Amino acid sequence: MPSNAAYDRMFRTALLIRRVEEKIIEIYPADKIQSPVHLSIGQEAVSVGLCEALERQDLIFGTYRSHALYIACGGDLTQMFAELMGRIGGVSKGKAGSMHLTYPARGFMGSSAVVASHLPHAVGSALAAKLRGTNQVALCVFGDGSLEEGVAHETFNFAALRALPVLFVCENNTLAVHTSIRDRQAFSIQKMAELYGIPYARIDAGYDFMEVQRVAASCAASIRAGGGPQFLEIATYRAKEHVGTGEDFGFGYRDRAAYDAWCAKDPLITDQASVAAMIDAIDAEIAAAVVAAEASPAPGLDELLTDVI
Amino acid sequence: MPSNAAYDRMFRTALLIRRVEEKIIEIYPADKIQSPVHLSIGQEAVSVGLCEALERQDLIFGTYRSHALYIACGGDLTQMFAELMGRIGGVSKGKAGSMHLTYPARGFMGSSAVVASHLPHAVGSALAAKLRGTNQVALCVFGDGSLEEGVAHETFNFAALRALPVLFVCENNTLAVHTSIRDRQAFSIQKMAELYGIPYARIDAGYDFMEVQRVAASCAASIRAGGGPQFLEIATYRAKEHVGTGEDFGFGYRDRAAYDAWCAKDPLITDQASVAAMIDAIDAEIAAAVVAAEASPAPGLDELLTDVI
Amino acid sequence: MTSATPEIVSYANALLETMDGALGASPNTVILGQGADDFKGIFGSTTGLAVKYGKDRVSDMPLMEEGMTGIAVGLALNGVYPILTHIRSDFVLLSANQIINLIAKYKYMFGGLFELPMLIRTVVGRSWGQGAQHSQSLQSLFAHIPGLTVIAPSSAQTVLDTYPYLTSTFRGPVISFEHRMLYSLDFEVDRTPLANPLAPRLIRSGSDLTIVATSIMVLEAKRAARWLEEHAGITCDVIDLHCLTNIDPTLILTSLKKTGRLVVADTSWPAFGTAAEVCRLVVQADPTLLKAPVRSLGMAPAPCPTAKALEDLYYPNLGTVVDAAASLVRGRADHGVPLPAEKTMSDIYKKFRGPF
Amino acid sequence: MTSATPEIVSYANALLETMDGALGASPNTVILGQGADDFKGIFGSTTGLAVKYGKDRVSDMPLMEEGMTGIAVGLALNGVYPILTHIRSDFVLLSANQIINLIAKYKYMFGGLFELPMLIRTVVGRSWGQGAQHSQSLQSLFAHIPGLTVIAPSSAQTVLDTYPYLTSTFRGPVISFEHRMLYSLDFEVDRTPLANPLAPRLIRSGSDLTIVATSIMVLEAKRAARWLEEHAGITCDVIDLHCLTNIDPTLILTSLKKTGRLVVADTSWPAFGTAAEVCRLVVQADPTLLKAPVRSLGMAPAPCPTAKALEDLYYPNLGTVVDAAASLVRGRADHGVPLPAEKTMSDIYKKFRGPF
Ligand SMILES: Cc1ncc(C[n+]2csc(CCOP(=O)(O)OP(=O)(O)O)c2C)c(N)n1
Ligand SMILES: Cc1ncc(C[n+]2csc(CCOP(=O)(O)OP(=O)(O)O)c2C)c(N)n1
Ligand SMILES: [Mg+2]
Ligand SMILES: [Mg+2]
Repeated sequence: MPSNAAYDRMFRTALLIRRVEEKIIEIYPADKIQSPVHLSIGQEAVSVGLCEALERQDLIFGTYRSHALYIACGGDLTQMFAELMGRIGGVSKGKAGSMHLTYPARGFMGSSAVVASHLPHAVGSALAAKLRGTNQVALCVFGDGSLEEGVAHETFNFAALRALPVLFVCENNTLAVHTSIRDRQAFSIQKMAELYGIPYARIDAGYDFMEVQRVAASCAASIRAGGGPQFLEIATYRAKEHVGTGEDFGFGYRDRAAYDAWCAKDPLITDQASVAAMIDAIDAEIAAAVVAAEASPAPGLDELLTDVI
Repeated sequence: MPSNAAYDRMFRTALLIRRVEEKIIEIYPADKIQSPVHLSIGQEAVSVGLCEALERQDLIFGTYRSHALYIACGGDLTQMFAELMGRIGGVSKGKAGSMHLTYPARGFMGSSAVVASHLPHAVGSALAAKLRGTNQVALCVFGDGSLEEGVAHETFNFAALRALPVLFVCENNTLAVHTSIRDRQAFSIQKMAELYGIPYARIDAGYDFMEVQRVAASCAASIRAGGGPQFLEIATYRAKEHVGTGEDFGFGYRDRAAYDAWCAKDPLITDQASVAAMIDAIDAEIAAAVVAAEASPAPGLDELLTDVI
Repeated sequence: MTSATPEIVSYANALLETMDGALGASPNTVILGQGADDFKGIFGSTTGLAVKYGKDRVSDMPLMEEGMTGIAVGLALNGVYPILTHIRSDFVLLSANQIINLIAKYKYMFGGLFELPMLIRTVVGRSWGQGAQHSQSLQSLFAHIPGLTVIAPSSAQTVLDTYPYLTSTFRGPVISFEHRMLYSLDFEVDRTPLANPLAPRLIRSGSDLTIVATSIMVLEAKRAARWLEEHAGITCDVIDLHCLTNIDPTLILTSLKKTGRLVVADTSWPAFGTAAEVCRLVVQADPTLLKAPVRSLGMAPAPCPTAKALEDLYYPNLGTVVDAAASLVRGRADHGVPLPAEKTMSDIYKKFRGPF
Repeated sequence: MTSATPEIVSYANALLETMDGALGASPNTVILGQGADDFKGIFGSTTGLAVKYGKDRVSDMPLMEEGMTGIAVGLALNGVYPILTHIRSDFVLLSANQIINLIAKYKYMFGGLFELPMLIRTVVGRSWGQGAQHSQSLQSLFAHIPGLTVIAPSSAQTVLDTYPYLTSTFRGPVISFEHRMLYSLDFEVDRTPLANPLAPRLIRSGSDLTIVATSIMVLEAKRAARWLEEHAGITCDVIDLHCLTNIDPTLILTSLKKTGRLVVADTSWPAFGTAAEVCRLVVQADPTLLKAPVRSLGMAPAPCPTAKALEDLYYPNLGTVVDAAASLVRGRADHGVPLPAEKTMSDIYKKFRGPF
């Protein structure tokens, strides 16, 4: 049962993610981060609840929009900022950048900027888990757009056929770049999961990390008990433009009202008491990470051709 | 309403297909046809009923297993044998062979040996039909194996989203090469069609060309009336090995009993009166086509580099 | 002609103009691509066209690269000319099967019964930390395959020369690699039609060295040639290869007869790439034309790193071209020709946008 | 060594032996592929292994090339060594995205945090009317991409040399192009381990001409060299390139110093292919080594026609190699060297299966 301690812990992580991204927004104009950023603001609770539901041996796969997942799984902040800034102290020596965050020490095994391409990776790691009897669950987090790609169909079919230990999580923010899900999908996500006989659950309150944790934990327990794959659709909201640090309500493809409605329910906005209790320590931690990251040098010519083969 | 004349006409076409393929079996050992052949024996009624339900402006797309479709749509026999034998008189000058039959004069727009790769072709031609207002239906015939490929998902989704005039027909012989559909698909074909909201019908009596014609005609009518795509699953039986001219009941992956049961229902076997009435003329027609095909020369060096760009 | 100020058009506007022209010229031409109809309009190359021609003809798409490309086949078979867009050429790999197994083969495989006129536009990312999966320049993969026509337009001029010809006259499938960094640059253009828009172009003449270049490397080659002439009196022939398939080597061979020295500057990896193919064409014709080792400039033999510091080392630039050229002409690495100070092309083009 | 009769192994059996060996050596090695467990056993290369090791480890797959390849990534990341099989290399294009955008980049892109040891086996079809979609030899596409290791084993010997090394020791992803026509041929094999199984091999020595070959063209090159020596006293160095990525050109350059003449014989199209890359490596090192124009032999620049008559013209064979070699060495097309009567390789290998 999640306790108050659990609430506080998850709240803190969610706030940490938000403040990290707000720091990114702050420093971006100074060109300290010279690469595209896909912000998770509005979607933090999903990653937080999911990672809280995992065990240490579990494996995680994400997309180009994985700042939240990185932090939620326990990724080091200095290594993250260094990575975003293209420094040698980055988790991947600066070669990965924002779109390819990863943190193998906590099971985060990669994030891909090719939509849906990581779905079979999660399933393959689950197949390995089953073959080797490791008791691992593979967590695969993807956007609603992933479901249109053919590989999603291939992957779900295979995971179901072999009853593999994988938790599929669709972060449904109803958008792929600027296109609404209505104009992209003739199918319902629930029915798609059910097509393969994959048990499906939906969370409408995607801002509620406690709820995400609770449902995800029960999915993970069922998977670990040998029940095969599970599918979790989580409604969420992308606050910023698809890529970059700005807002984009003025371009006619979506509505500010929906954003305001979402904010009205977001604990990171409504629970100002918790914010007040935590924000200073968090901001200090972030500031220290930025300083440490900036102290790390850029990778040099000696790194250009290492790790190719 | 199908009349006796319709029965006779379709029976004749089905028998023609069977006898053509039996002729192929007969001449294959002499190496007159130097390329892989994927025989339709057992599956003839599907193509016959489908083509009977089409109108002249309609377009057809098939697989490497399309001898039946070629003949059913009205393809010229001499050009077919010449094509199989690699002669210049072949419908595609011998460059296509058995796996890539086509007959644009009757709307047969191509057949591909890459499983499922023709599904989007049919849908694209249907999109063109809709854009240009041509009143065409696109017929797309594929095996059960096609449904596993990612592109099937992409294609069905798009056809449904845009309500395109396409008739998807799955020839379900329950096999992909030697693998049973049970070991390949965690989903039901009906549910897959329904996932996209594509109206679905199933024909169990895939040997019954009258039934195939009747159901396909009603699908085509609904499509032509602007109702969007339709999906037809037709149970059928592949009598011969996956590729080649032999039988393969001795290899443990399938059962002769099912074959015998199928034969007991196949009009081409049960209706011996019709067979007797038609076979001689058909065989004469085939023999003449083989002779004419053999009289056609092989393509020469002048053909090697034509039609590349 | 003589006194008129030359017309200036940006790469993005040249694209937009030709897209507009193609849609305007035939009701049976369509554009399909993720975001083709949105306010960003494929980096400005389709902006406003969905409003002008309707969303049926300038059509947003779900995420379905393989399916979308197969749909283009069906469109072409049934009388519609499709233009596909991919905002990164990397994504075109998801449709490699349709392009290589189907599109490249449809005409030949069926003995000439069908043609598949179509244009697949793909944008090559570079700079600003695009990283390994958003930066590839995959022209060589497709140029290897008979049946395809592959182009890499280096300027607004070549876009205006070539796209109207492709969409109105040419009957085969074409893949175009448009370089993202070119989009915002301005070019002088001349509207005189060309006899063969797919031929290579000699865009600068000299006598010491031949530089064969593609895409944005054509700009770098031109700038390098100017630098070399100004700082060392070295003069170069610069050839814009433009179309990578069925290359007529005459222009290159004629140039080499004069210069005897060759640098190939392409946007991708040299191995099994444009540099390799140009070398093959030369030595199959006459290896004795080469008086010195050939230099090939392209991306370093690694995936593209995201860090700016590594990205700057990863790509060839003005300095690399000048250095390679000077050491070839002078016959030694310590050639004494001063090198330009600029470290990275992207920084330059952010400040200087032309006209070129 | 001296008196023992040499051991003879067929290509298919060499594959079967190495597959068996890999599964036997580690419980964490698996084979995945359509039909990998059936009675045809990928043309005999996996026959019986599903019974021996279980269907979990020798696993049939649905039709899902992209998905299957992505699954291999996940397996490799979680401690399992995957061997994928494709009965035709053409189908591997459906997984081009996984191979090029993910597998080739995973190690570098993440700064060395991950490795993806795996072997992707693909079979190149040829002859018996495979046609345009079942006959491609796509090694050049993948050899262009940094991060991949691409091999084309020409014999049972090279399979036995290389596969055990790959599956037990090598830590990167490898794509192997196995030629279908080699499967039924017998080869003399020597079990002495090699220092570097990925290096090119000099397999015959001569002084007039260098033939660099891949896959089954190595056999044709050897047969041509024998013919040339017997019928014209022309002697050739024959180099089996074997691995197409990170080619060490030393062997080729050393040979060219002696011969000055180069023929490249590859199983695919020359443009942007192996021939092009070998030419690049040579002229980047020293173009003056080439005393005559290079000849590249490969498939005709068209999709593969199905008709036997055209197929025989489409592929290079013994006669083509002999003719190209003789005209190079004699310096003229009417070289006077008698050409072998055989018109097609497939007919020969149906009758003569070795040992080679
Ligand atoms: C295969 C592929 N096609 C297109 C793109 C361009 N693209 C990047 S993100 C994106 C939208 C994805 O939407 P979704 O999966 O819902 O994720 P979200 O961005 O909403 O988190 C697209 C189309 C891509 N990266 N990969
Ligand atoms: C993309 C692709 N993968 C694999 C193959 C090899 N292959 C040829 S036919 C076939 C089985 C297809 O089964 P199905 O679609 O049911 O058609 P059927 O042969 O039963 O008519 C396979 C796997 C192929 N041709 N294309
Ligand atoms: Mg989304
Ligand atoms: Mg089947």
